[in-house]
Amino acid sequence: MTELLVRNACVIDPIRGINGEIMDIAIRDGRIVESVSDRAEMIDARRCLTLPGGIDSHTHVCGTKVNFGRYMSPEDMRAGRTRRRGRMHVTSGYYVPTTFGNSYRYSAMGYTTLLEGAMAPLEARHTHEEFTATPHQDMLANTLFDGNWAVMDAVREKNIQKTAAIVGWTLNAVKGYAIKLTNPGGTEAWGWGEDLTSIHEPVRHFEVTPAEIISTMIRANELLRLPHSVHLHCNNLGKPGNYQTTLATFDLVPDLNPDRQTLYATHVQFHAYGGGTWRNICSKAEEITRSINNKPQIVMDMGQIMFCRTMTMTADGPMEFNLHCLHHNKWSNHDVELETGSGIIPVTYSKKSAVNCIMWAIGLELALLTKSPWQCLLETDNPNGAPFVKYPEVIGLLMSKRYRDEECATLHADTEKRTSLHALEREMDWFDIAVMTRAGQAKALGIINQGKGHLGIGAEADIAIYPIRTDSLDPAREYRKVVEGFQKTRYTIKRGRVVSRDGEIIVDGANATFWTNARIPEDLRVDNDPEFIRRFQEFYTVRMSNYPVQEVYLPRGRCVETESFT
Amino acid sequence: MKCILNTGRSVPQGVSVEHKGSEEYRTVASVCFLNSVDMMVLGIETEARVRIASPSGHVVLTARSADGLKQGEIFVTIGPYANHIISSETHGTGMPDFKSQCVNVEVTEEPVRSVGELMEEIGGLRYDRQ
Amino acid sequence: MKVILESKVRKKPTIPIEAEAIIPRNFLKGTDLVVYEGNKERTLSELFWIFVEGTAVSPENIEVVLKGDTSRIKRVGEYMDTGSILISGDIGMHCGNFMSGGTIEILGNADAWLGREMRGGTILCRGNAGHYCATGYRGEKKGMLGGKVEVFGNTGDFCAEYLAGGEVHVHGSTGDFPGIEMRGGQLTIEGDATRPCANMKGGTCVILGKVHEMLPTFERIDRIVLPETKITADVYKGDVANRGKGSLMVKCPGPA
Amino acid sequence: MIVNDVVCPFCGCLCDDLELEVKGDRVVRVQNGCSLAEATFMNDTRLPAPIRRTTTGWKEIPYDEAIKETADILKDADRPLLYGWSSTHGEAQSVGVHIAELMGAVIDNTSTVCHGPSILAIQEVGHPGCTLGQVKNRADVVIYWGCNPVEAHPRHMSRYTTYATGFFVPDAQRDRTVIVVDTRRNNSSDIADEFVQIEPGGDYAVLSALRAIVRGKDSVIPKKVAGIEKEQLIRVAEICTKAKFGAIFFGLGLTMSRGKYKNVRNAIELTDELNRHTKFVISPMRGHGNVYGSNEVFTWMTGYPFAVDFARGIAFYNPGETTAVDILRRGECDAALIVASDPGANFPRIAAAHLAKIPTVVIDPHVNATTSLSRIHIPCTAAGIDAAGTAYRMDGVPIRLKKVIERGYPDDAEILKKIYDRLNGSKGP
Repeated sequence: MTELLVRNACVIDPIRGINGEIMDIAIRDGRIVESVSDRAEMIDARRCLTLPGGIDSHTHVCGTKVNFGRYMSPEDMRAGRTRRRGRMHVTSGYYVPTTFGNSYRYSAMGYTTLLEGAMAPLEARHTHEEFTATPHQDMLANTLFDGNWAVMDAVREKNIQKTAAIVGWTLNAVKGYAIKLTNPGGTEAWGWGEDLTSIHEPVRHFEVTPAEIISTMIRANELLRLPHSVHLHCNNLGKPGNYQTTLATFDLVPDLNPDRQTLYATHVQFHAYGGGTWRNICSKAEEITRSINNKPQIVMDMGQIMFCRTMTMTADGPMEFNLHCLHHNKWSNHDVELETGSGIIPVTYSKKSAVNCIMWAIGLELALLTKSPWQCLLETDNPNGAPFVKYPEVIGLLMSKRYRDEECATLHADTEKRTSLHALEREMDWFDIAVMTRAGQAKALGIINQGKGHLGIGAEADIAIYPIRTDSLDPAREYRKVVEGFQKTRYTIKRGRVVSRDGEIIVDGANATFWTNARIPEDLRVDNDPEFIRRFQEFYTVRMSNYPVQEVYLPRGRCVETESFT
Repeated sequence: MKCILNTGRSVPQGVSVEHKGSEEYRTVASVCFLNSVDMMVLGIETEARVRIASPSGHVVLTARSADGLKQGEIFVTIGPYANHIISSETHGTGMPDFKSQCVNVEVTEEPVRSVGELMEEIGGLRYDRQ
Repeated sequence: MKVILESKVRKKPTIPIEAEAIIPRNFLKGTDLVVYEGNKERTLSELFWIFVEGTAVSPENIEVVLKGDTSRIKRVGEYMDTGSILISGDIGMHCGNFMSGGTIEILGNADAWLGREMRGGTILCRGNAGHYCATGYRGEKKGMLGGKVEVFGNTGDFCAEYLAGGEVHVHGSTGDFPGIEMRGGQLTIEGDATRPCANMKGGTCVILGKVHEMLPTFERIDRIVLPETKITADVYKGDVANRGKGSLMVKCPGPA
Repeated sequence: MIVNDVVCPFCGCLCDDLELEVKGDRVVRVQNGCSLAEATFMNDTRLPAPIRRTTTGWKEIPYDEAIKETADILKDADRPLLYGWSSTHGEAQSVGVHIAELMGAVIDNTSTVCHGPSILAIQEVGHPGCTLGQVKNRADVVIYWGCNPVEAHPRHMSRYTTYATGFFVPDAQRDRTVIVVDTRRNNSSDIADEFVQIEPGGDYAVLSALRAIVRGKDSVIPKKVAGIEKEQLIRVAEICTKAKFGAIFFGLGLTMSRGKYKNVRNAIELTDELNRHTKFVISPMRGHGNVYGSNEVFTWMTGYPFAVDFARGIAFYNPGETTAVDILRRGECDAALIVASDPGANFPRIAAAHLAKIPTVVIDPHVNATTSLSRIHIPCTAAGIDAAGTAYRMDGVPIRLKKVIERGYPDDAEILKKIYDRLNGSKGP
């Protein structure tokens, strides 16, 4: 039995409605309890800001394309190099750090749970191997279904049950957590070097539209009673004028679940562009947020970009090729048979570029114009918009109009004309930030019941104690201290153990991987369907028996079972 | 005769690759394939022995003709025999010139040595138990 | 001030030394510097006999002289910004990495990556230079950005790869692929070159010797007399395998 | 006993449809596999026990003693080299990286002498690729450039390309055009619809010419490039641009011939150019069963796919400097640990000779040429035969190798872990 008592913590715990109370937190064997014995180890939080451990609900840190991003970037590995030190392994890289680099830096920032944004089922084993080497965060994997042949066939047959059965079998087989759709239909079109331009354009041969895939998958998701909603990267990412696609997509979404959203729209900044070309691109954040503010069934995340050199990586293969044709730098592409695609290119977001400045402003506008912070979560689509180490700066920008104004003064002159950021007075408070960086994520991902995102009795003791005194710090004025404060916790506690102290990792990690297993009636199971098996054996290049990820890859797997089809 | 040495994999080499001490491996790895005209020029027939020399060393191989090769090109399967004459220069890339070593080919009476003998020549000691 | 470093005899003389600490500026505060032999940290005095002559108040007046067997010492002059280094023999890899000012003179030969990612200053190599002379780092889009590298002997392969600025002058011949991926700057080769300027996107290369294996993707557009040398040269545009904005000038084969 | 869907660990194809018959600790029959697979499973002779070289011969020693001596050798070294890794599983590779990091060693894998140059090329221009099933199901044009699949990857054509039935390619032989580019005619070129025979060392020029032709600059190209008529080049370019889905597979013919990675880079840039007209992908034909896995493991742990130098505590990478052949050639390393590979046979003589001058330890199931150069050889399981573990196919698909028999050897990951623990004062990684 191990016990820990955190004393004098200034707690903000949005899920429980606690906002800045000074309190003690008792921990026994990794969970939060009413009280501990007097033998408990003690940490004095000294009235510092204490939050549930940070949760990133959309980041790219593990798996085939992330590793390919590393593989092709020796130049980036020259940044962020640290030696082996104490319990810490060597790290390298800034925008695509090694797994240990990711894990240590997230931990230093108080993050204890990460959702890998895109895992191709065929290559799931790779993602899980890297999860094991990202030891300080609990991991969840979004599983890609955007170009899944079996799914598209079932969608065409308008068979929601069969769609659900395919999804359920796959998630179980690859130990995935949730459904991810990246440019649905578009990644299959990219198999022929093409893309889809509207959500009503059919995919060649399969004769289904993105709208049909999205609608059917949303219903299948609810039929499976999955903890998270469908997680969508909309079609037409990064194209001027794409906000109409985004709005039309949002209009497809019914309100089907009282506990959480019905659709999670990711990195919406990249999907909120007006205009028709790169020359006249402008912000449509107002239109997007007007829609969101009227649709409690949708949660989005920002997809904030920051000015820096970084790497874009996504399953959206065609988008990456288009971007490559603009940048003329290196380009990698990796299409996955019967399932999805992916692309990787390095980019530099520069203040000299009007387009980049507008993108930067749109992300902030989205957050500031969304009334409920529970509906617009903070992230950068790491590393696409910026490496996650930039989160504290994003927090600073959201909390301080002055910081935004100072930044705006250094930007391309067109920013003011083509966005409305300068007119937004809103300054987020500590509570808003706590929602946007952990509580909102826990709710959206459906992991509150797993003890994540709050500090109630029975919760997993994942806690971040920042060197920030909310009673004396004025974030609007002293935004630099806010940024600094969120960069490095005083303590990051993971499942009741102090893992990081003042940015130094002090123990070996032992993370868990959450995955979902929806129970499917025998007669619907695809592994009992001879036609499904035949097509699998014929068109995949691995045998169906070698496809599932063995338990050995999840040394601390945590299965979330659901009673589906009820 | 001046030739360009090319190396590559072959099925027989792959089959016996985990038995480098075996006679079978010696037989497949120590073959030098030549264009048949070149063989005539050298005045040799199949199974004759040739001495291949480069600035990095020399090795004795068994000659055999191969139709795919042009005149002036020889082919030896990857392995210790070819490596006995390939330069370790990598041009700053980490990769030696396995595919384009200039060599001299001449007829010889010397025997083809075993892998163990080749290794002993560079300071090794054979382990014979198979 | 003159700092003379004479290499001591080592037990394992083939283990490389990494000595990025050897730049003039660092000797302003003394000679208590750290260098590395393989994976072991050493003080400068463990590996060198150190002689200091005179004093200096500013780094530009410091001259560092390396003597003895210095062929295995890597990264000498890395990030050097002022002063001078004289190497009386051969020098190991990565001499003058990221150098931005001052002068390095090598009386012997230089190993690979001489002047890698150089930004300014001058490197004079009296002997031969190895592969990747005046180039960049793996994966990086730009190599040398400024300054001058002058090699009086020959260079190895990939000389001035990714050259983006500054000047590279080789009095002798280069190996395979000089000026490959070049996108700016000036490369002059007085001797011969094989497959020059492959995939070049910009910059200018002048070859006064023989070109072996001109690539098929260069378009001859003109014949001019080079202003400085009065040599007649063919002007090629290329590489048309890409957008081909570079120019390559090759001395016309004339009467000997 | 019959074991189904077994993965063959020999080459980068990692065919996973083998059927094995097992009797006791022996595989007695292999179905579906090529002759390489059969030899791998059925002709599997091992070094019986750890051996140490003495002044006159070899002496068997206990595992513990071999492990202790290995640790001592590494501890005493100022520049140890850890090399090999591609014939074992990811679990062993991972411990290897931890040892290198702990000891300030250089760790390199066999990519160095196979597709290391491809990696260098990818680091310059990226890699438009895909999994093999994309090719099988879609490709109507397949190009084998500088590789000989019939000899090196015997089932590549039947599983993924020429003879494989795909969803959109129901009649493979009729629907697919196969082009072979090589310096010599061979078993693969005999199957090709179009054979392009290049003069040795001419790949770069031919690739540049093709790029220019695809860009509409054919007027610049001379009548003949590296032995190829311009007409043939134009014809090949046209087959490519008119393809619905084209796939280039390339081998050591590009990576090992002069120019090395620049050849590969040029092929990738040709692929890039072709994507402006149609869909095209390119893939290296990786040799060893899990060589790609060693690149993957090294990359997520260190940031670099091979040739990682930890001498300064941090990870440094510079092929040509930190690659095994270069380090051996210059006599830099003063100890070597060779795992699951045979540099004695596969490295040029001068480089291999240095292994005999320094204390070298081999951890490998089989006696090989490096055994002769070593001081200690420790036998272990063979991944995919008597040990399970992860391997990455040439296209990046991770597959779990099966343990089909038990032969009583320790797993190399276990041996390495014990060495690590000794070096780390048994603190664990």
